[in-house]
Amino acid sequence: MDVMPKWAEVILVPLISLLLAALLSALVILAIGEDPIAAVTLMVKGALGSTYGWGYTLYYATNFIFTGLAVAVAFHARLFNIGGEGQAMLGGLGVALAALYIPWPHWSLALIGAGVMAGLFGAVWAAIPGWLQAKRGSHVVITTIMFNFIAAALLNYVLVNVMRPPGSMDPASARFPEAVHLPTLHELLAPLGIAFSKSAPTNISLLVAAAACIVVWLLIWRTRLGYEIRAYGHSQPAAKYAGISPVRITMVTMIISGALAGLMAINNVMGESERLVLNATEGAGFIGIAVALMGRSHPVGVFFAALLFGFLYQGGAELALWTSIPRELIVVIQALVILFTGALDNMVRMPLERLFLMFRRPGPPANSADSEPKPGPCSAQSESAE
Amino acid sequence: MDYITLIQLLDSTVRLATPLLLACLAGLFSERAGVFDIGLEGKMLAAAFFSAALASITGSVWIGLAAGIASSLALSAVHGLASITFRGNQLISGVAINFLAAGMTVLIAQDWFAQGGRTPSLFGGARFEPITLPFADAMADVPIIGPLYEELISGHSILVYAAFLAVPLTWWILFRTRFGLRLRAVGENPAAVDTAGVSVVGLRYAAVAIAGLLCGVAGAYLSTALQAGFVKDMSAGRGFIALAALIFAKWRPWYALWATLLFGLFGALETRPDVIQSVIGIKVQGQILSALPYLMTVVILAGFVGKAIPPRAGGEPYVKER
Amino acid sequence: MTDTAPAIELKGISKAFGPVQANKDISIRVMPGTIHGIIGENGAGKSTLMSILYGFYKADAGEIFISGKKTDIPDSQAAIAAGIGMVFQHFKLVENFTVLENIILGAEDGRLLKPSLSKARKSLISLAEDYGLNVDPDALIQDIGVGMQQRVEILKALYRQADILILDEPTGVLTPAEADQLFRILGRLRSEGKTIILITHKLREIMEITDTVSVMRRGKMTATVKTAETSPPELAELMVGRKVLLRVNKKPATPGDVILDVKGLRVVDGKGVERLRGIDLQVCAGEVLGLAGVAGNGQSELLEVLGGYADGTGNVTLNGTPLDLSGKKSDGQSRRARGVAHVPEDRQREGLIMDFQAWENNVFGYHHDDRFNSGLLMDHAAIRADAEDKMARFDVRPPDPTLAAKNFSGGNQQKIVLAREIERNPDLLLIGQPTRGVDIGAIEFIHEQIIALRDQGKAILLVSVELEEILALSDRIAVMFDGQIMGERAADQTDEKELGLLMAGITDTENEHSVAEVEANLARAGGDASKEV
Amino acid sequence: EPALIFDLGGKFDKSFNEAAFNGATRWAEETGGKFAEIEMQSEAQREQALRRFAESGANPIITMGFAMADPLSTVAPDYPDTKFAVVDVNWLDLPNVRQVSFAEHEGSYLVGVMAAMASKSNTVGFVGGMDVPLIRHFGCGYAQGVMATNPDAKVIANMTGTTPAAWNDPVKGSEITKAQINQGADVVYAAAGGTGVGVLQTAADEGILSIGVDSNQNHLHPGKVLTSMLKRVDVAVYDAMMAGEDLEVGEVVTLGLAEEGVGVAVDEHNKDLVTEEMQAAVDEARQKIIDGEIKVVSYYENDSCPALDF
Ligand SMILES: Nc1ncnc2c1ncn2[C@@H]1O[C@H](COP(=O)(O)OP(=O)(O)OP(=O)(O)O)[C@@H](O)[C@H]1O
Ligand SMILES: Nc1ncnc2c1ncn2[C@@H]1O[C@H](COP(=O)(O)OP(=O)(O)OP(=O)(O)O)[C@@H](O)[C@H]1O
Ligand SMILES: [Mg+2]
Ligand SMILES: [Mg+2]
Repeated sequence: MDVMPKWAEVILVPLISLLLAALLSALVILAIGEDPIAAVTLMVKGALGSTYGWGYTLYYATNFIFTGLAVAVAFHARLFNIGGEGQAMLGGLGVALAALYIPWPHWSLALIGAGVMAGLFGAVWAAIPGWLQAKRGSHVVITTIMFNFIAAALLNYVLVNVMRPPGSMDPASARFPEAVHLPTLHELLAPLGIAFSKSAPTNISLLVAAAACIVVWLLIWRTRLGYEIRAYGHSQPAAKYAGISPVRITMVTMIISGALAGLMAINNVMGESERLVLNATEGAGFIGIAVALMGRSHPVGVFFAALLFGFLYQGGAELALWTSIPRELIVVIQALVILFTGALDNMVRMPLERLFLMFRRPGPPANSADSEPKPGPCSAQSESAE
Repeated sequence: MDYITLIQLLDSTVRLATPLLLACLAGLFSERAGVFDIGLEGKMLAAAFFSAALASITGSVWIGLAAGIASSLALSAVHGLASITFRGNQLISGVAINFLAAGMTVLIAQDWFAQGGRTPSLFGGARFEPITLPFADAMADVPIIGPLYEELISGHSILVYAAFLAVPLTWWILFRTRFGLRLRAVGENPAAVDTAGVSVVGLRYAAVAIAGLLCGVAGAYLSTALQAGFVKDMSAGRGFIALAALIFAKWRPWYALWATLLFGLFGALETRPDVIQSVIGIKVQGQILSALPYLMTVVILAGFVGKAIPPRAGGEPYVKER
Repeated sequence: MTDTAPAIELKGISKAFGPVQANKDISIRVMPGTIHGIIGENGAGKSTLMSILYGFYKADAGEIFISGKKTDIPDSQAAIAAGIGMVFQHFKLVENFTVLENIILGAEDGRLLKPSLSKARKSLISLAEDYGLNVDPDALIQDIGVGMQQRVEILKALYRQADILILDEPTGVLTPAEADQLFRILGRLRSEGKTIILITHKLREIMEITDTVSVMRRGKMTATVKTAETSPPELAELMVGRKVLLRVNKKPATPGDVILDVKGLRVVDGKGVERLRGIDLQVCAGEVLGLAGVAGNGQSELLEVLGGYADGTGNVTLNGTPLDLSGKKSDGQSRRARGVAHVPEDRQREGLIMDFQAWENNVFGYHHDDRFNSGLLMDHAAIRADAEDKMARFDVRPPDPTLAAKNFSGGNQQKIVLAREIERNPDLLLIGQPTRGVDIGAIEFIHEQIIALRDQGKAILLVSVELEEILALSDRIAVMFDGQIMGERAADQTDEKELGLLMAGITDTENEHSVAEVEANLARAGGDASKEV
Repeated sequence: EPALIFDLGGKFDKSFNEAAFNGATRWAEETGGKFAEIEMQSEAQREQALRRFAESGANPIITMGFAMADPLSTVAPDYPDTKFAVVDVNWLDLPNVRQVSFAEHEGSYLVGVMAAMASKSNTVGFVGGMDVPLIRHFGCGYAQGVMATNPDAKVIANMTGTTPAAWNDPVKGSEITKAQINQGADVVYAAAGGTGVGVLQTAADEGILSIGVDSNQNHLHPGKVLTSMLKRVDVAVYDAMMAGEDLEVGEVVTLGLAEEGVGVAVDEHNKDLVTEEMQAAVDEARQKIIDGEIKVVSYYENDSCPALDF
């Protein structure tokens, strides 16, 4: 039963929450003796004030879209996949193998090939915990945490002992051949006569990420599989009644989730660094959890939450470049944003609801019988996935 | 592997298990009351910093400990506010707390000490020193039990003994007191507690506060007992391992002890590749060694531990009216 | 009675949940030493009103007087202090606690449990003796039947020395024998001067035990009358706002071929306990086979294995072709493909996804049907149209397919499930507890639908703990006890008494049997009924 | 105005980056100049920082760490008028980049000599941070120094882990140190960033000797740190900033013992630990290495170490 109109729920609540987070961040900046207004201006200008800034913002956002979607899909089946980090690492390995050892004639084919490998490797890395959960009852939260560590060790081994070009100090793979270079936004937009910064790393993976949002949306709300995933997530006894196999749903969902996380590698590994480095994922898998939670597990929400985090990353980088503010400030700001928009959102929602109710009361007394229709599929549950 | 090596290994196990155990019991209180807590890591980190910072400033480790606990409690209060009062998402709140602690500790450390997110090294009374139990030296030469007593049982900081005592205490509180009964009930069915005339909110806050207290001790142990100062990110994922141990332990105090000791043992084994080599006969490659604790966990989990059923009302805010 | 102050007096109570006005300006007086009934449709606001009295919800406006004294009841603690006890419609028990622990929860005697537990154990024994409320104090709640659970709830209130006892739909889950016993206890309590408020959908119970009765409709109190001065039809009309038929109108059945043939069906549960111990039964086209029995005697398992989501062994044929009882071909979807429809016992747990909207629930289990899909994607327009159509025909209120299932009242939720399953035109309909907790208006409708399906020549297997319902709907009645069929009777040649004895596992229904014997048998059956609906 | 780009460890890592920071600070204090700086947070920022500083007119731009090699090779050609310096890289071919690398294995060899002489148990330890070739390179030189001095000695080497957390886990560093002590080690060499703090602390607590790395860490536990393997990143950075726009680019500089780019620290905190004999042995070894009489094998040469098995 909705008290508030949808626009208030979707726009007003997050906006006010964001403002509160910004306010508190400003206080923190003040406390360490810096000028908050200058800092915010710098962040906004640096992240959104130029195609260059956008280029980086969107690059980070692309990573977060993939990992956010990965977590979101699993949430719909009530599976809490904390393993996005490890799955994305493995995805990177898949991309590197595809890019280095197959002679691709054209980047487009390479993108498809590397994407398949990335998805496959990520999927495998998620499928094992999925299988252990479905068949052995091992809690997917623990196993995915463990698999993050195992992935790190595996990657370390591969980069230090196997894929590192001989004599190179850098625990990284060789550079990918020119043929697999993915077009950047600059190269994509130039033919259209749009000037986009040449140096920003945003690349065609952004479009893949956007497409992934649409595909995930279709999957979850338009296909039978998505219907079954959601049903299973909401009620396991009911799913059983309907003949939905728990093992199948758990496995399929984890595989899709892992594939999405793995796909991130086409952005950071293939699109940006064009070689596989240690720690290529840089915690994007964990940011994905926050992104999915904040986006309420809906692709559109994930998209915007990823943008927000992309903005924070790039704005934070600018702050670090031009001021002596320690980089940890950005971490604090991220924390406040997550806290206010994600966990304390009811602090804003409750008074707002009361406000809206005050304007509604004079209407005819309602019974459950004439209550508001529920919002569309976007209101899917995201809370508590365990 | 000879006896003394075994003792040394177990000694290391105890040290490594202690912060895990404290954090695990913290999680146990919170989750038994129906509040999931993935912010153990952050609380531990904050406490590690503040206890080292205050110990360094005042020269007293006890003031440090109090400050560590206070900081951890403050983060607990944030978690409580978000997940109990405002019925927010407990997982998000935990994630936020982890970020908050990671950033804030370094920010404040830099502001206070200007040593790049560290505290100065702690000396003398600003540190928890190992305690030598009575007769430890005298007994050292007694065969078998001598080394056991002297090496393994004696010679830890007071917080280690506190952590181990916390296990029976936790068990006693949960299963033998009124408070424990109510706390367990509120994690299973808050409505039952509510209709029995007991405040759900009050109980959950109490549980979250106990979690804060225990995480505070865990953090202080890291920076003032195991180490002599704070280094950024020094909790190094132990909060998550504690969480894994909690699930592993099926939310039970004694199991929590065994689970964290097991994790501690894996960690200790990782530092002794020579022992592993002597036991299995082949040299274990470095990266495999690093992955070993995690691999073993997965294997044990899949092989020997059945399904863990969390407290039924866990993770759900208590909502009476929507 | 005019000179004594009412035990309870509510004045002008109003309560809104967000935009829903659950209680509107309600006033009511209940005299001490009486049983006061409250009836009303699903969602009328009965539970809300009582929850306010018990301090579970806070009223937006209004005053509460206990024994003439104005009393603030901000929380349940205050209510308990004022001598009020309540047994909720949905029990408030901690499933993995023992009976004793549940009883002392919140009413412990000190900081330590031991003394509280031993004290409670003693008073439990004396309460049990006084009122005939026998329970095993050390049993886990999840291991005892609902009837037992309800006893625990009543004991909880008595242990807290409640003078005022509120019971919200207490008989919904009880067998007739259990219900009778409950009423005996309530009578006892009344004679001791305690005041009782009883919410129920069953007019028979109102007539049988209450002194006065109030009727609620859409959040308002529409009438309060002396029970002696009213009649069931009048109450029903007050409740629903129109005349209601209180009997099922049906022609004699014309059974056809055997549709379902069950031979030697066995089911072993996860703990290795044999739940079904060789069931043989047949259901023919055009008849209703009623399956009576105390909850937990295997009816649920029977429905589950026939519905395809529990494994079993034995020989089961449908329309003459064998039915897989385990493996890949034994799940909900393959059953549906074979023409089996299933209305599960617990609509909220199994039959519906409470967070899905009505139209989504409308295809639950049938979501692979061609007509609900176009290619890879589901055809939402077709599903919605179908849902609207079904909701209109089954008179689901409100007829809004975009409303989440949880926002419909129990009766309307049941209609959604029923519409989904019946409209499939199945050969066999498995139906469990079709009217549990459903109000009179909706019961009438649901019964009509079941009979209509029978008259179309479909086979129906009906499971219900309501003997009255079994007797009213069935053509033949089988009674289950402890995983076996105790006997089978033609519906028009048996009665509640005979069935009641069979339900207690007593086959020689000719002789007299002591109450104790029946109870002992029931306790035995209920005791290992860890699986409850 | 010069700019300085720190590696992921951050400028206060108590070793490598901090040395660079100290060099830059010294320059700033002496000349009154100012420099721009940034600590890396992510891989993608490397190229970003290079470009942003180049565009803002910073010159020279000094960057730390081998991981900058790759971004530098794409960015430097785009800004031919800007001069870059990169520390720990020696394999690029760029006209406007000065590449400075250090012969860490040589410095490590020397501390290995000292460790071997200081050890009474003939067992010494090495604690590395994250398992990467650079750290193996340190350990390898160390082991060679130990074995050359005392062929009967045993070198126990452990790495802290495989994730970046391995740089900041003093608790684990501490535990590894204890494990090495249990195996008989009485001197440990830490090349592990923040983890090393725990190694040095535990060594001091347990009464054995430790060896610091990169910066002079002797003062951390006076009388308990045998020495520190100095890697004069500070000098390299200071020199580069001093040179300013006149920085000589296009060349590859390897700073070894001869150039005093690496060395051992002897100061008032450890002078009592360093015997004359030890000093003499170190001096001799240094001279022999400079003269080419002793060849310390680099781990990079064929990704393996003659004296230690990783
Ligand atoms: N906790 C709640 N939050 C929001 N709305 C509620 C809540 N409980 C009840 N309602 C609303 O209040 C109205 C009255 O509900 P209530 O449970 O009191 O009805 P009832 O008469 O007990 O129905 P039933 O016969 O089904 O038990 C319902 O229509 C429902 O919409
Ligand atoms: N917490 C709640 N929030 C919103 N609506 C609620 C809530 N609790 C109950 N309702 C609604 O109140 C109405 C009746 O509530 P109640 O829970 O008493 O009955 P029910 O369990 O749905 O049905 P039945 O009485 O048949 O068991 C239903 O419409 C139900 O969906
Ligand atoms: Mg009700
Ligand atoms: Mg109801």
